Amino acid sequence: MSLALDLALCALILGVALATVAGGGVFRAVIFFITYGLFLAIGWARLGAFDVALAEAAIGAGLTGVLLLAAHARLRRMQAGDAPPPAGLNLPAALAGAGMALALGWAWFALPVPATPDIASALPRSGVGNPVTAVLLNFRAWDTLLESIVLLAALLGVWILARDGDWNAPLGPRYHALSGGVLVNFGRFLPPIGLCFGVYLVWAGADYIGGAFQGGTVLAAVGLVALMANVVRPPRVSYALLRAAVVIGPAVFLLAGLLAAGFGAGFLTLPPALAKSVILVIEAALTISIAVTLALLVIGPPDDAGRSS
Amino acid sequence: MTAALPVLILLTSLIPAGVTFFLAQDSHGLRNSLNLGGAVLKLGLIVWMLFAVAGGATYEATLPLAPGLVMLLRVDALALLFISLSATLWFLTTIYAIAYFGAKPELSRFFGFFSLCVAATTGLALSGSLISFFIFFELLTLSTWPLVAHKQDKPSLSAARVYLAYALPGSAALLWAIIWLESATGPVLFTDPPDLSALDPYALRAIFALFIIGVGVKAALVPLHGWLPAAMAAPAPVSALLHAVAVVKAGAFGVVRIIYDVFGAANVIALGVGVPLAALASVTIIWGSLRALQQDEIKKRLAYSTVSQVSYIVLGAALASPLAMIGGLVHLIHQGLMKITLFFCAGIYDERAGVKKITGLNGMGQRLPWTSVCFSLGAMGMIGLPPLAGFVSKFYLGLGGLEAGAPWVLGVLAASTLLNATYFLPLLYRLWFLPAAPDATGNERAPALVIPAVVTAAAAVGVGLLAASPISPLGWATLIVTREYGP
Amino acid sequence: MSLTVFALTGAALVGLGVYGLLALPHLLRRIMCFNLIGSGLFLFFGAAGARGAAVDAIPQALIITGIVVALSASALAVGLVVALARRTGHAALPDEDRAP
Amino acid sequence: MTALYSGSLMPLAVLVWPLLLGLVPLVPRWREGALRVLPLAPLPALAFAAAGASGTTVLPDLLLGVHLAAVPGGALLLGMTALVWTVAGVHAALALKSGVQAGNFVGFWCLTLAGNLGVFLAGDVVTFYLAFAAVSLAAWFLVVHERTQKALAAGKLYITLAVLGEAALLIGLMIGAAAAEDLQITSVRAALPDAPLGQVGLAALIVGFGIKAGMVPLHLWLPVAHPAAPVPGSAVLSGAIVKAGLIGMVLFLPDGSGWGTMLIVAGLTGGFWAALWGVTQRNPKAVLAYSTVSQMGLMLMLAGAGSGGVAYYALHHGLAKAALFLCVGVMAAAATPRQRSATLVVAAAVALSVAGLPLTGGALAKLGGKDGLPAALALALTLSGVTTTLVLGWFLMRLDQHAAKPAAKPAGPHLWRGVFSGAALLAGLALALPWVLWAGATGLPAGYPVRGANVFAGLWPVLAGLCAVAVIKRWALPAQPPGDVLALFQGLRGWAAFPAWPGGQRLRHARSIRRPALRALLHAKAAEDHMRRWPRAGVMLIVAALVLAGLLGVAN
Amino acid sequence: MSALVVVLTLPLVTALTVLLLPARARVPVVLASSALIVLAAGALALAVWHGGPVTLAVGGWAPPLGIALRADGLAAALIMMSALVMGAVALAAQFELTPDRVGARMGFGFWPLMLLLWAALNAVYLSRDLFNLYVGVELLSLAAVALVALSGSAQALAAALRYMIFALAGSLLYLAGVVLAYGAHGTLDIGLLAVRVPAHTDALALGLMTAGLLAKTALFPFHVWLPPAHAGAPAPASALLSALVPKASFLILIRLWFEAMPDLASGAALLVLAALGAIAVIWGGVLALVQKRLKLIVAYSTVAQLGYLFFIFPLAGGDGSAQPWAAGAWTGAMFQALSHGLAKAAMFLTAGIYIAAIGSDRLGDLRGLARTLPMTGFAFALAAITLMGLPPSGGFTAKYLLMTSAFAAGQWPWALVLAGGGVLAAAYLYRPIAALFAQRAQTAARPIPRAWQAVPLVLAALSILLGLLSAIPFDLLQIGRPAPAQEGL
Repeated sequence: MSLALDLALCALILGVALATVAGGGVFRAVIFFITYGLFLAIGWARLGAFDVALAEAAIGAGLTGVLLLAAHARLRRMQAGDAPPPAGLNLPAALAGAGMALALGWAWFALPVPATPDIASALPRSGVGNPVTAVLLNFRAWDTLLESIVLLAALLGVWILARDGDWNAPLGPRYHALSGGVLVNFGRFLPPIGLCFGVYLVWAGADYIGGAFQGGTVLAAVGLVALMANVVRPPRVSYALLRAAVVIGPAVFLLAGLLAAGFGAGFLTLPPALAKSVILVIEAALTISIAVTLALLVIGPPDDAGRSS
Repeated sequence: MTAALPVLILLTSLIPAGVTFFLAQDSHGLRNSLNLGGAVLKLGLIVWMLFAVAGGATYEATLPLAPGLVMLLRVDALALLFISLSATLWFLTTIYAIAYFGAKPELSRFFGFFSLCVAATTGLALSGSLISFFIFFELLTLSTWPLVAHKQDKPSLSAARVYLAYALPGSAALLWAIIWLESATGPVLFTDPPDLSALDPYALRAIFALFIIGVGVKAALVPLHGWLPAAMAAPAPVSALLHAVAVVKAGAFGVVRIIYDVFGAANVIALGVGVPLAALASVTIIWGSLRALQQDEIKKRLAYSTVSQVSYIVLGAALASPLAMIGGLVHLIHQGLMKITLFFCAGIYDERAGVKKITGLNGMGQRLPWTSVCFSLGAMGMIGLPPLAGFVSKFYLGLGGLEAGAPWVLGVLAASTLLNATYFLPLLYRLWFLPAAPDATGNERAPALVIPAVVTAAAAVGVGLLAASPISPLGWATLIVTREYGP
Repeated sequence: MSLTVFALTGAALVGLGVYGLLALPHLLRRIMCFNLIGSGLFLFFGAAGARGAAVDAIPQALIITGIVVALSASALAVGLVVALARRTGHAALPDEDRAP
Repeated sequence: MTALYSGSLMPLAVLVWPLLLGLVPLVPRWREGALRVLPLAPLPALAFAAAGASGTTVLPDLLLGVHLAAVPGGALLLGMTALVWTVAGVHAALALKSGVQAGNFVGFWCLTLAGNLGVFLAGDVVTFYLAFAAVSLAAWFLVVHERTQKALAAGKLYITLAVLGEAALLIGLMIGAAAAEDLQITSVRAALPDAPLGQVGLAALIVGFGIKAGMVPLHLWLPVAHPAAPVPGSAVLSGAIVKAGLIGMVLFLPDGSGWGTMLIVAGLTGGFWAALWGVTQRNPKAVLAYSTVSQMGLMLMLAGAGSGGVAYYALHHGLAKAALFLCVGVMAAAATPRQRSATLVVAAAVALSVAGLPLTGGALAKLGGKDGLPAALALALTLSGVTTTLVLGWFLMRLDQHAAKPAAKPAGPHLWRGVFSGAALLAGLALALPWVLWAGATGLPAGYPVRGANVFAGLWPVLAGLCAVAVIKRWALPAQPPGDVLALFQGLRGWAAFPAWPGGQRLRHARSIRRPALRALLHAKAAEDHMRRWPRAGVMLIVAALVLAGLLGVAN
Repeated sequence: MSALVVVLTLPLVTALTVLLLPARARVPVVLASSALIVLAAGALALAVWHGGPVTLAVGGWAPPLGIALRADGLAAALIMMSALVMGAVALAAQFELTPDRVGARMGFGFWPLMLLLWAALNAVYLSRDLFNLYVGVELLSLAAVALVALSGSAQALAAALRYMIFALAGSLLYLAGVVLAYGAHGTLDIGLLAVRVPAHTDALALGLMTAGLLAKTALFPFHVWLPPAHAGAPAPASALLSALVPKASFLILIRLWFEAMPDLASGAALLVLAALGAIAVIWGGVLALVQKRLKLIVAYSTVAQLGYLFFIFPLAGGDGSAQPWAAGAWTGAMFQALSHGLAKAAMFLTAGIYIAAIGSDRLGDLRGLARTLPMTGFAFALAAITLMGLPPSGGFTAKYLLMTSAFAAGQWPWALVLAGGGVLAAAYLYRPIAALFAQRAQTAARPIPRAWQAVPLVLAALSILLGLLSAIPFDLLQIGRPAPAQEGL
């Protein structure tokens, strides 16, 4: 039964993916891609990886989708939004793709089942109950710290893509929302709920599912809706609070790590007694940064063109 | 102290080089005194060491760069032979160059590289290991390039390009050879000839050929000589440097080192590579002379003459018999003295009388008598007339050829003598016998240009005249051969 | 068995993504394909991590990190595509405008 | 440290003194009167020769170790050379114009002199070679002194042959020195015949010396250079310098080798043929030059036969021939018929002496030479009197004719008197000195020259020759340019104008390879643009991944 | 250990600080912290020198649970080299990328991106965890791509995008390998992987990871993104991209092949890698010959120079134990990486000076600049010496060691490429040098502060000094050298 369900799910996933790749029209491909992300999230849930499912839904499907949609909208305005996929099969590419798929498929059957790291015994010392969170924020905190920096780097990268003349303009293109329209109402109504949900995800992430990334994403979505609804105004690059918000997550994380090193515990070493609270502080800070960063990533670099036109 | 001396002697030109680069263009006094001071200091050190080394002392300084890459500076008799030449000529050339350039631009660059060139030559001479030899060999290549290009006009730049186009593949071949050899034998120190039994004879021959290609470019062995005549676009002091003080000498010196200190004369004979090299040197001797005949520019003719003459050294080394070796080694000095005289004079003709072509020499004997006398002495020395320096080398080479069982060398020497006479005597003929062109001008009221030429000419006579004295180059060469390569 | 299904789906997704990445000139599509490959790999990884007696949390954590990293890369890429299109009018690399 | 020198300093002084005097013109103040030092230059040599030429100098540091000592017969030759150079020096001092050219002339005159003397003093091959080179090459300047077209052309020929000779000599000496492992001339001479390349060395030496000594057929330069040189130059060339080649033959040729025979043949050929060929010449100096070739031929014959009288013969010939050449100058300076006839008388006396008229120095020289000679060769020597008389008679006629032409420049009577007395002195010495030296040099009894048979043997060739002179006075032979066989080489002219390759050839070649190279580079650029396209590069990347994996997998 | 943490985190801290600082304070803070990092790098190198490799289990969790960092000699040397290059680039950029010269956007953007790049480099140099390396490499790539795009021109954006595609594809391939490695062995730690139970999938994992890293290291034929990207970036950024970025991915390759899975190496695969390297040497050289812009020449030179690094694969350890330069190839390749880094940075910085002076880097416009800017011309020439592999530069030491082991291993064709590549380098570097030294400047040059001119000169001199004093780095590189680098793969 469950196998049939999985098979059906996988067929769906593959079908949507195929539609993403082969479907005509970039916009349709984006829609398929978002759909794909949602199906995949279900797949993750089927695999019992609820944290991943949440992340995939929020980030992989949701945020990436919004990002692509926004980009597509801008491209369409530049007449670059669409290009029909090339007719016919690109044989070398198909062979390469098939080769990769077959190689991985073969690998699945050749893969031995190894002994995995013993998380269970280390979990009590991590300060959190959710093993995924423990890995993310304690066992492999260095990964996560770097990851937050990656986000920051992407944001900086996006920012510098502004044209020189636009540098001091507010971030992103201007969104036109009809006053009293659905979006505006939605924008007024959604944020408080989203805020609560996002904070909950972060809080719960410590012991159940969720975490800074998932929570941050929800918050980012809230922010985006608010922006699109013109509820809040897009800031400028030079806005100090904005920069502080972007920086605070990695900064707190780094500071925690360095303090630990300074007190002799070693870099990023969290004493079990303090671990829980420190992780919560870090998560809180991270959430702020992630939320702001993700939202800013979606709205893009400072752009005066949309405003003046 | 024994370790400091080789380093010190290197520094006497390296420090002026380094400092000169940063001097302002118009600080003539400081620059000149720096360079001349370095030269004098170096000469002093060399004289000191000459006596010490004659008494059997050796000086050594080691700087390990990396395992197997050992920078070894070592003063032995052969090294001293070469550096005494280059130091003496450096000193004279510096005087000459100061007068030659006057207040022309870019002098700090020129003298910087000039001293660097001499430093490289010194290092090359003092090198006690193949790898330090290579390092200085390359340093020489590089520091010479800006000198050749010094005028920065089209001919100079093209000459400089040609120079590099020959020199760098040559270096690649040399490096290739060094590494091929060392990969089998370990690092090669000149004091301790490597055990060649690890390589089969064919590989050894190939290595030898690569070595010769590598240093042969510098020694201007035919067919690797094309850069030398092209480099005539450079100013006269640079020609002097290329032909006498440093570059071609470095090549010839390299041949000597490779034959005697890397392979060993016995191995060279056993491998059967000495005779082909001697033949190549002979071809070069003849070919250079033939080409010299065709030139109607004085410096070009001199350049081809160098091609021919430097191969005497190679010939002497390749014959691998003691007397030939003496002849080759002593020619290192003798050719340097004679050729630098000729180039000094050519520069004076150019600078003071505007004469570049051979036809312009008509009647110059009257207008520039000192220069012309020096030029004539240099030319006659090249021909090999006794008692000038060239005769002594030629005589020993001939004896060495016979000793080595290669009597054809005599034919080569005789042909070379004739050809040398054929391309030099018309010059003397014009200088002394033909009337000057009516519009010819020129004087030699430039003592700083003439005196170096007179000194080297006198030296070229002196070393021939006093050849048998133990302090002569011949005496020194004999000491080297009997002490270090003797049976 | 389910794991195998998911893993093979992941492999197929990778294959599909590779094809799209190579064959499609529009850069937004390429970015989507890049994400397809990424998620396919994660799926494979997740399946692999779930084979043991207990579900291994490390792959899940790594996958979350990977998803964020992929998003970051996608965001920068999208930004580049938009900026390029704004200057050239095309959302494809200059020499691949008329790619077959 | 070895001592700077050992032995007597006299031989060294002989050489150094002229060299020092040669530097006189370098001092600007002295340059004007520099010609006046010329007669002084050979004086130490003269003194040394008069004192018996004994003493050895060894200078171990100089060159490759210099040994100076008079060679066998060296005293005679040294004396002769010194005398010739002294008188010629006087002539030059009187006859040549002073000035810058004269300064050069003085310098090279002295250098040539030193070389000429050095040849007779050298004990080792290097010194010998040095001296030989000095005398050969410095004489170039004597030949071209007048800087006329003719002189310059003659100089060119002279220097060419001289350099060739030097090269040949160097080969020979090196082979000898290598065989002897020693630089002493005596050792080299001993080692040469048995050395591996001894025969080549000997041949080379003969060529080298032969050129200098005017050995047929290497004599080319003599008839060309002598007329071109100023009179004192010709005098020393013919009187003294050519003897350097002769002494070389004597010093280096071992006894009893096949080369002796060769020398005899070449010498006899030259001895007769050159004298006859001289009759075709019009320039008296050219006639004399051929006479020199002829006489040198006889001397070479003597040397080849191993006669002990070579030096003695050469002594006479040197003095006589120098006197004859000076007579040409005297005749040119002669202003009055009386002076001309006086000149002719002196010249005739010397000519007869050279021809071997009995009781003259020349007759003694021939007798000394015949001593110990095989009969046939002695007969040839006697017979040579005929041709010598002929050619010198012809010379006298040409001299007379020459003088009849208007003098190029009027010369003062003092000049004539001075140069005449010089010529006369040499003439007198030529006639008389052999008498003085007879016993010492030949070891024959004092009455030997006046024996009837000897007188007769001297007399008849002269008479026969005089008859021949009468014949050619009537029927002169057609004129030939000096240098005879040189005409054969006219086809090879332009030896200096070596064909120049077109310089651009290599460049063109370079350009022709440059084009394909350039095209290849452009292809590379196009290929790079092609590879830059992601679809290709991406496929390659995936392929690379799978191939690498495959390669790794197959191996494990 | 503290030095290690400083080296690891100070660039990050500075990057975050710079984001918060006002424009005025930016440069002084960056310079001060650069100096501190250089010092810390020195301290780390000293610590490694005296005490052997420095290891840090981040968070106190040992692998396989946590991430281990380890500074061996190689990492310390690369950190030191990067610190020097970064410091120099910062010094040059303070003149070159001032807001009034290039605008507020570039004037701001460069600094945090540069620092993030630095942080990523140090993280990659030190990390022993495959996934952590993935994150580090991604950070590196994103920062690098952003730097390429910094100038904002269409060409730069296209180049950045192309770079991005290659980098992303490379990352995915690498990630695929990481997934397989963890799937088969349950660990990502290099040290633990070295003692793993071999699995069949290892070959696939290594192949995928290697191919991905090749794309990032720009080995032929995956170099095509590099020249436009490196030539399109502002000069200080180009210096970083060319000198440092490819070294990071190359280092991971080394870690994989020599430390994690040395048992997998097969002759054919090694041969393929080195052959691609050899082709890169020739191809890069040939294409550098036909370029008309200085930065493109220098960029293609990077393609060629990176090719040498790959000779390490068939050669490392192949020289037997008899010679004193055992492990020559391994050390030689690392010397190449170090000296190329210094010299290439110097070269791009000189290009930046020329562009600042005359507004162009076309060879035709550079004529005669050696006279106007002698120090810069000298710096370029010195750097060229290193790239040509002429003594006594670090490039020479590298080439010497590589060639020696090529001969000792009996694989002389690599030596041929090494020698020929040097000649080719001379040929393509000769063109700019000849142009610089030509007689007369055609364009009037704007004045350049001497301090700015001195920066590339110092770097170039360092690259020479590396050869002169190669004994010290040589010994440093031996510390913690993996065993397969002694015995051969």
